[in-house]
Amino acid sequence: MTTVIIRTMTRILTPAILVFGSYIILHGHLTPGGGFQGGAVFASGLALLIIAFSRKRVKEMFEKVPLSVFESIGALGFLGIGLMGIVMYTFLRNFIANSGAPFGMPTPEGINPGFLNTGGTLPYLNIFVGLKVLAGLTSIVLILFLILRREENE
Amino acid sequence: MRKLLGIIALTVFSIILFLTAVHLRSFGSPPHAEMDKYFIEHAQKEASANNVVTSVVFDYRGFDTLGEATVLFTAVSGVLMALRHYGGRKK
Amino acid sequence: MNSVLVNLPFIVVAILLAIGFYTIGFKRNLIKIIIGVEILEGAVNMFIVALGYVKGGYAPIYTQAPSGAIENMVLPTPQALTLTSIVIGVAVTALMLAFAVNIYKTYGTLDVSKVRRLRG
Amino acid sequence: MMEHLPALIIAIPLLGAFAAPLFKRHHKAVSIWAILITGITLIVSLLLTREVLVKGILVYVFGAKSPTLVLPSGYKVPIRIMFEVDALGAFMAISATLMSFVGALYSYSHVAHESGLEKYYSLLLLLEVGILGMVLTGDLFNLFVFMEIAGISGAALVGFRSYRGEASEAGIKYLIISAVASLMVLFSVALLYGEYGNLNLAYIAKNIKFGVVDLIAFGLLFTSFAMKCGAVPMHYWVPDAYTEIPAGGNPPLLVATYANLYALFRVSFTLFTNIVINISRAGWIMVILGVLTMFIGVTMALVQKDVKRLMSYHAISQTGYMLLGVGVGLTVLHDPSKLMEFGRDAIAGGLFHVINHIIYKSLLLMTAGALFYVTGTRNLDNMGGLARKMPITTISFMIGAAAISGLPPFNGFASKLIIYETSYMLNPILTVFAMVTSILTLASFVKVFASAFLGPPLKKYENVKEVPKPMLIAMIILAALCVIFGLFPKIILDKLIYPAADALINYLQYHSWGGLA
Repeated sequence: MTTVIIRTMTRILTPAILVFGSYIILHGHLTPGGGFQGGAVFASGLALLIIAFSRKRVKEMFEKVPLSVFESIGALGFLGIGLMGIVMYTFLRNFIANSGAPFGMPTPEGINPGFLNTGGTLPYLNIFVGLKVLAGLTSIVLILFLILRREENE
Repeated sequence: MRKLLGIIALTVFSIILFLTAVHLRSFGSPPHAEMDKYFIEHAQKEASANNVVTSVVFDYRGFDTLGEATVLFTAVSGVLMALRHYGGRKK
Repeated sequence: MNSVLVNLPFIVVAILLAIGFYTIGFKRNLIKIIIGVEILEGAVNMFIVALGYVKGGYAPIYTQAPSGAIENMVLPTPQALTLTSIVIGVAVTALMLAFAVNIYKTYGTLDVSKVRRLRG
Repeated sequence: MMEHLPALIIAIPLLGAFAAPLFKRHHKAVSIWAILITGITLIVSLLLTREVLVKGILVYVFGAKSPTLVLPSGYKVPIRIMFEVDALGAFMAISATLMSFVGALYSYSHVAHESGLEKYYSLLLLLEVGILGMVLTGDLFNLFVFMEIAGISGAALVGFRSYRGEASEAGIKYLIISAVASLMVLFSVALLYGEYGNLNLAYIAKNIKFGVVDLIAFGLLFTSFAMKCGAVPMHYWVPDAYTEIPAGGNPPLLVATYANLYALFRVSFTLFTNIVINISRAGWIMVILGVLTMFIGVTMALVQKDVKRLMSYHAISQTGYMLLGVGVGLTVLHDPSKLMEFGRDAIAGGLFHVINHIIYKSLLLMTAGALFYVTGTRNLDNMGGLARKMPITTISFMIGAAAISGLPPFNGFASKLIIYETSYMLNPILTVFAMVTSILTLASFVKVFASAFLGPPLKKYENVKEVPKPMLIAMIILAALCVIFGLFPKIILDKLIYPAADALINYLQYHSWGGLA
C-alpha cells in the first residue's frame, strides 16, 4: 500500500500525463516524438496508476479494459493501412499524402510553423502504433505488478 | 582455465573494437550521405511531413517499423505466456 | 593520436561494448547478465546515433526550425534506426525479465551456476 | 497481384498472428485458424517460387510507386527497403512455410491440454514471419529486425511450458544468445552504414572495399550468424532449446536456425564477395568449422539418455555437413574451372542437406514428442517395447533414423553422397571425417531404436495407444517427403537446389537487383 501523498499526486498527475502522451502521438509528424514515444508516455501514466493503488483497486480498474484486444487492433490497423497501399501502389505506400483526404494536405516546403492536417498515412500509423504500444507496455507492467503484489498480500 | 581463456578472448576482442573505432571515418563528417540527403530534401514533398525522422520511420523505412511493432507484439505475447501461471486477471 | 581524439565517441562505444561483454561473461547473477545485455544495447544505439552526427548540425525537423537549419541537418536515418532498435531492446529485456521471474520462482535463486539443471 | 507476392507472404502470417489473441479461449478455433493461415502461406510460397524460377530475381520495393522502382528517378542510390527474392530465398521460404504448416498441424493435438494456446499459435506464426523476412529481405537493417522477431518468438516458444523451470532456463539461454548475436549484427550493419551511407545489401556489396573496418564487420557478422546456427563452440544452447520447446514448435525452430545459416551464406557469398574472392581462406574457415561441428556434435550425442537431447546433438552434427558442403564451394569461388568441376555441386549438396535435414530431423523430433505424449518421459531407460503399440510412429522413426544415418534410398543419402564426392575433390581427409560421423550417427540411432521401441513391453505402458490423428498426419507427410526426396533426388536437385546454388554463385545478378539497375 502506498501513502496518501502518492495517491493524491497520482490523481492530479495522471490526466496530465495521458494528455501529454496523446499530444505526442498526434503531433508525431510535426514535432519530435511519434507513436512509440507517445505510447510509452501514455503507458507510464497508466503505470503510475497501477503502482499507486492497491491490488484490489487495480484489478477493478483494469478488469473491464481489454488490453490484448487493443494491442491486436493497433497491430491490425497498421497492417491494414499497409495492405491498402497494395491496391494502387505497393505495400506501406504513403497513399494519402497530398491527396486531400483527412491528414492529406500538402505541406509547404521549407521552414514552416507546422500544420496538423498533413502527413498522409503517418498520423494514422502513429495512432495505431501508439494504441499498440500503450496496451502492450501496460499489460507487461500490469502482470508483473500483479505477481509482485500477490506475494505481499499472501 | 576457463576464466583465463575468457579473459584472453575479451582482451583480444576489446583490442579489435578499439582498432575499429580508430580506423572508422572521423566523427561528425559522414563521407556518403546520398540517401540521407534525399530524405531531407524530399520528405516534405513526398511524405508531406515536417518531421524528417518520422517520415523515415513510417514512410521510407515503414516496413522496419512494422517489424518493430511486431517485435513488441511478440515480446508482450511472450511475457504474458511465460507468466500465465501466476494469477493475472483470469482467476 | 589525432584520430583517437576525433573519434572519441566511437572509442567510448568500444569501451562500453567491452564492459557489456565482461558483464555477460563473468557475472553469475542473472539480473546482472541482463544488465550486461542492456549495456551492449545502449552502446550499439549510441554508436548508430554518433554515426549520424554532422558537425554543427540541427535536428532534421522543419517545424519552426532556426533559419540556418535547412543546409545543415544531421542525418535522419540513424535516428530512425535507433528508435527501432530501442523498442526492440525494450522487448527483449521484458521477455528476459519474465523468464528471470519464472526461474526465481522455480529454483529460488538467480545464480546461474546453481540454476543449471540442463547439462551435458 | 503476382508482383505483390513478396509482400503478401509476410502480410498473411502477420495477419494471422495479430488476430490470434482475439480468439481468447476458443482453443479449437485458434488451432484451426493457425493451420489455415500456415496452409495459405504455404500456397503463396509455392507461387512465389514458381515466379522466381520462371522470371529470375524478384524485387519488391516497399512504399515505392511501383514494386520494381529500385532507384528513385535521377538518383544512384536505393532509398527504400526492398525484398530481393532469388532462388535461394525462395527455397528457404518453401522450407519455412512447409515446416510451419506441419508444426501447426502437429500442435493441434500435441499441446491441446495446455493453457495459453492463443499466445502459442500467435508466436508460432510470428516465428514463421521472422524466418520469411530473414530469407527474403535485401536490406541489412531489415535483416536485423526479422532476426529479432525470429529470436524472440523462438525463445518465447522454448519457454512455453513455463511451469517447468528447465523451459525458462533454456528460453533465457536462447534469448541471451540471440540478443547478443543480433546486437553484434546490428553493430556491424552500423559499421557498414558508416562507411557507405546505405543499408541496401546489393548496393553495399557492390561498393565494398578491402579495408580494416570491412574485414572486422565481416568477422563479426560471420561469428554472430555461426553462433546462432549452432556451430561449435557456441552450440550449447541448441540441445536445451530443442529439448524444451513443444515438439510442434520444433520444425519452425529448426528452420529458424537454418535461416541464420542462410544469412551466413548470404553474407559470405553475396555481401562480401569482393573480400572472399581475394582470400580463399574464408572458405577454409567455414570448412574447418563444419568438420569440427559435425564431429563434436556426434560425439556428444553418443552419451545422451534423453531422447530429444540426443537428437538435438545430432542436429548440431548435421549442421556441420551443410557448412562443409557450402564451405567447399566458397573456397573455389574465385576459380571458375574448379567451381564448375566440383564447387557448384558442393554448394548444391550443402543446400540439399539443409532441406533434407529439416525434414528428417523434424520427423525424428516429432516422434520423440509422440513418445513423450504417450509415456510422459523422455528418458530412454524408462521406455521399451513400444513398437507394437505405436506402429506408425515406429515406422516414421525408422525412416527418419535411416535418413539421418545416410542409408539409401532415403533423402539423407542423396545429399550426403554429393558432399562426400565433392569434399573428396578438395581434400580426402574431409571425406573421412564426414563418413566416420555418419557411422557414429547410425550407431547412436540403433541404440535409441533398441531401447525405446524394441525389448519386452513394459507393464506401465500396457494401455498406451497410438497418438491422435493430426500428429500422425504431420509425421506421415514428413516421412513421405523423406522417401520421395530419396527416390527422386534428381528432380528436386534440378528444380529447386541447383537454381538456389546458382543464385549464390551468380553474385553479379544479385548485385544488380536482377538486372534492374
